[in-house]
Amino acid sequence: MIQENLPVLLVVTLLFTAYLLPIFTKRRPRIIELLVVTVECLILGGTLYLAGLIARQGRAPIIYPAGGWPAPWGIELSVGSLSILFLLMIAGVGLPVAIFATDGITWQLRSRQRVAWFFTLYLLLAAALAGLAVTNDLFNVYVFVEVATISCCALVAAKDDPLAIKAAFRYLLLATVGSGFIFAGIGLIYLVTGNLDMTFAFTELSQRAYTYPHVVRLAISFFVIGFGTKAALFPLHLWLPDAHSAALTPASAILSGLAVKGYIIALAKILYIIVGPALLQALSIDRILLLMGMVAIVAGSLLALAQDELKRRLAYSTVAQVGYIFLGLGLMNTTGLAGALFYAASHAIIKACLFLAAGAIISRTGKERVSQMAGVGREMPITMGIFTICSFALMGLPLLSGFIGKWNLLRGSIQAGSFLASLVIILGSLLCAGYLLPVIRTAYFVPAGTTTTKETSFLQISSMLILTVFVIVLGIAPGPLWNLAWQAARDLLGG
Amino acid sequence: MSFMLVGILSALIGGVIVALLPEESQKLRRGIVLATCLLSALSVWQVAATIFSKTSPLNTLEWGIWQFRADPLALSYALIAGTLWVLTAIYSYGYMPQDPRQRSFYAFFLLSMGITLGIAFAGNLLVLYIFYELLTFSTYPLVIHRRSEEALRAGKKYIIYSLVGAGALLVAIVATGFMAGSLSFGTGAILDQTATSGKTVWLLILFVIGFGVKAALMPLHRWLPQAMVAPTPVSALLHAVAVVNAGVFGLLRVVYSVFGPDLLTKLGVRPYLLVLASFTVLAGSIVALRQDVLKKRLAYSTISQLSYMLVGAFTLSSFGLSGAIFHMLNHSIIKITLFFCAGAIEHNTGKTRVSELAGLERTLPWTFALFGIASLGMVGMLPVSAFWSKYYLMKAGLSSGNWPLLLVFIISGILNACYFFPIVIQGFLGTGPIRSTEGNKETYLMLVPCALLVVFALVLGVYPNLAWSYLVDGVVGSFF
Amino acid sequence: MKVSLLSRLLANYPYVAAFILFAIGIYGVIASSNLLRKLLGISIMESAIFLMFIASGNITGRGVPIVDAAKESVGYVNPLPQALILTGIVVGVSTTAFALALLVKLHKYYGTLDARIIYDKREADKH
Amino acid sequence: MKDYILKRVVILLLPLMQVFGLYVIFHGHLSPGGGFAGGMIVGLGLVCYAAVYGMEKGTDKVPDRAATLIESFGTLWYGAVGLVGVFKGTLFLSNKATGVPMGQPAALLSGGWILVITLGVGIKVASTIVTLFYALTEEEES
Repeated sequence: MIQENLPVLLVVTLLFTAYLLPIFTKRRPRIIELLVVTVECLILGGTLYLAGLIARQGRAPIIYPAGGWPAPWGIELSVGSLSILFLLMIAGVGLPVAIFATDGITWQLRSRQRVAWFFTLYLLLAAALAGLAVTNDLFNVYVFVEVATISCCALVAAKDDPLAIKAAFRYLLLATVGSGFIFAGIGLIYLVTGNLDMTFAFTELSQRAYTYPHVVRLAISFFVIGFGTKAALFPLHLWLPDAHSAALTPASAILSGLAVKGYIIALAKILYIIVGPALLQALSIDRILLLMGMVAIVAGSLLALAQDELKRRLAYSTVAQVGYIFLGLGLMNTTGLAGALFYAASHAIIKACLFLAAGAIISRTGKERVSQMAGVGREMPITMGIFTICSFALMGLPLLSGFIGKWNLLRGSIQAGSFLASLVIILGSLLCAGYLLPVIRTAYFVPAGTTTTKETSFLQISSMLILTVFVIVLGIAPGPLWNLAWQAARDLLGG
Repeated sequence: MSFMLVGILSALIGGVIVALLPEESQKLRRGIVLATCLLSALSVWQVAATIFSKTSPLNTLEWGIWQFRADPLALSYALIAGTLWVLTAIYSYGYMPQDPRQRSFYAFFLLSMGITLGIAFAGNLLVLYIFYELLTFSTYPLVIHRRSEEALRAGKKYIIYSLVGAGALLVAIVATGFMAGSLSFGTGAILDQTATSGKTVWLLILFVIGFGVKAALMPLHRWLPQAMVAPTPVSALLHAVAVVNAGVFGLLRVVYSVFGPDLLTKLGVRPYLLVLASFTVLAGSIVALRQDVLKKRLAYSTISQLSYMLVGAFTLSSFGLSGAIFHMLNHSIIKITLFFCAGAIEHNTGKTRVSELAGLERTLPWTFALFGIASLGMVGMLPVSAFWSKYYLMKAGLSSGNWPLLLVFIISGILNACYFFPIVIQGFLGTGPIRSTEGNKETYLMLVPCALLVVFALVLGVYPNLAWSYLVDGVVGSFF
Repeated sequence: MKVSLLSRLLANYPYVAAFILFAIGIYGVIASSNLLRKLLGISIMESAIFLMFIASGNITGRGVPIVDAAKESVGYVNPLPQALILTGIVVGVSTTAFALALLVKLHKYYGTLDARIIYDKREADKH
Repeated sequence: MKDYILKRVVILLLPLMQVFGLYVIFHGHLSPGGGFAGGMIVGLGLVCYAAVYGMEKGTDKVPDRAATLIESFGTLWYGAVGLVGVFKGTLFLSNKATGVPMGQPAALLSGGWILVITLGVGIKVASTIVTLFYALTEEEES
């Protein structure tokens, strides 16, 4: 009973709990927090079970017709390797961040009622992202994208100060324009194919695309602009630094780590499942993605270098790292695409952990700027150690998860014959070292006066440690997750 | 469990243990450091014993991508590094006792040892890269150990150069994997011997940039003189032995295990490589002449001497390779002695400049005597061992038809004499303003390692076969 | 050619209208510094897309998609776009409502809805 | 607000609006309209009342917290109906397969779970409109 319905139950459980929380507004926040953590654990367990199920079925995707109506009449869910990969990201990052949030969020939000709302939004976001992972229906994608967008903006606005509200509004404005583009793109695809189910749209589109090449091109560019805005692809990233640096720490972590990836996964689904690799290459969309990715890597890293505020620096770093994923989407070979997917997963973990560590440092020591970091290595040894490991991972040092992604992106770019792309990947790593190493250097090696230990609480440390363990384990034994990413890339490329 | 892993892991674990000990427990820390160094070094000797006793010519270990390989080339580097690390540990006990940050120093000291052995025993390019990259980060805290503005600036430069090199290396390795389908070192070269396209040349350029940074190949050398702000044991070990030799070792691997002499000959790149290395030999010596700070003079001398080995390697002949390997050994022994002496002078008198050394022989007689003998060696005079390696390098130049190389070595030798002898002459005969009456201030802890090394260099000079018949012949035998 | 282009535009008038509306909306978002007007621009943009989507379901000469024996012969227009647009409108409403709530907050903090003045005030706060 | 005409008109229109809203909700499976449209009408009726008679009277009739709880309840209702399919051993949101009586076509009680689900949507939308209105006006006043 549960097993057959697991794909939909994952989403429904999250949604259900999200709407259950407002009932507890008058109770102690501890109940809400316990509920959220339990649900996140359930989701993790369910995803792992589903992963096992698919592996046993020879990795064929599970098709789930909602309400018993098969596609193209009904809405269809399809859980393949890509969905599992993204669901694992949601659960694997969502759980530690939720644990982190349970500690101190009441104090930061200043009221019990708002704690319930905060976690409602948190779970809504998770539900929307999970929905994006499993759905096989274009219109469903739109709905989930919208739910995710509104929850993201509201999470930013949850920290009720002028900066956050301004950032949230700016985010909402640009994201809504982005949604407009996505919706228009879906409309155009529907006009051409008469289908909203991705699989059916693909069959129709592959026949009709050459009759309406301009419409298809328009639709694809609408999708790239729309999802690019939401995923902060370089010239469209303007909202991100404000929003991600102004939000509460757990919100920043989840936004930078997961939300951005959700849109990219959705774009990947649309581009690869509906449009298909052959058509992408025929319309040279892949070149454009590659180019935009490279520009994003360089520009995002350079902008990050110029920031002195720690959280802004991390936010701009996300812009650069998103570039890597887009670059991978444009390589059009299995290694590169799998590398990009693995990179997305590892970046989700790393960036979430970096934001958590940065937030802990800022809230404990009050030091918001990189130039003020002197002595933090002594004040908060564990947090700073975690920050260091994750920074190294983001730079792509071997034995940490970031390296596996970069390594395979490099392999993919060389396989695709793009020497420039491989140079940009390396340049991005170097620039990443350029903006993260000074933080570590200042924290550890620049002499500071007398320092006292201000280490953060046990719960926060343990949540960050979970993420750090993921980073290290994935770096040393990437096997299972890499196989999943490889299979997902194979599915997308139709190999 | 292989002794290779014992050597690597014991140093790494020792480093972690030292990092966890509190700053105050100095005696315990010293004990652990010496014990782990010895254990690691002995494991390396054990591996060497099995390989050179011909019972098993090759020792490999494999676990997924983690391939390790002890062939003669690997051992030549591992033996040098492992043995000298023990001596440096002893030396540092005399040099460091007043230092306020010994915990961090010794922790990274041991970690670097394990990582260096990892580079030596790496069985494929990926493992080599991993340890090569880790070496940068484990030695960085040692370079900036003094935490002064100058040290931090030097450290920044070191990191930037190393990371750029590592980036180039990573691209090169990925491209190699794509072109050859394998990254493992074997008996032959990795790359297809017929792949003589422009891409292969680009690949070589990337490799040379990648390892050339650590081998201080000009114009990638600028970090090395600046990194001399580090405490002397660090300078001695890392910037005369481990780090720079890692670059040379990497290039040897590239030339003989990745490309292979045949492919390089076919590509026609040998003249360019030789010109690059010869230029560094001469330019390094010339710049060294102008340095007044003793350690910087030694640093430029190192840059020059490292390229001796590269010249040898790039001649692609068996004489060249044997000269390069033997020079790696001799240079390490002699240069570390010179650094130890410079450190002793600085530690005991506070003098860092050549112009201030006049008459110091009276305070530090043994130190200067040892420095003098080592200088002779560096210039290439009998009975110090470096004579033989230079002899073979010249022979390689002649036999491969590159007679200008002979000229390069001779000029460089004269330049070596020009910048080393004045130091010794100053020390013994100079009548500087200071005539210390305090008598001998030398400590055994710093003197004994130097003396041991000098004795070893002399023994090798008289009986070069001691190392030659095992080490050098082994390496040459495995590639030609 | 000119005539045929015009006639093609006329034949597809809902789409032309949709594109004009879309452009007006984008213009509103970009040109005005008043945040409320930007929001209105976005709403107009959304309406443009709704119009385009709904128009795509229309088939000239067919009836309302309610099962009715009398209309069996002429057939029905495509009801799916209408159903989808209903969802789209819901989403639009929620976005607008949320944006309005944020605007109220912004007005509370800054006393204005002009983006430029808000920016100036923020810069002034920083220094 | 002291506008007498407005108050009279609203009090006259309010019952009509509510009944019409309910009508639209209950006939969602038979004719144009449904949960969203009907819920909107019901909700706007309440908003009209609160707008004309003042927030205090409005919150007397429908307190803020009640509206919030009803809003959650509407969504949970929808989810619960969807889960009936799961518990009956069929798929999520299954209708006929759960064994619900389907009724005569074109009768009010037909279409299985559709009517029930529409009701949930109506409740949710109506209460959302009310909470939105409260949220916006509350912020303005404080």
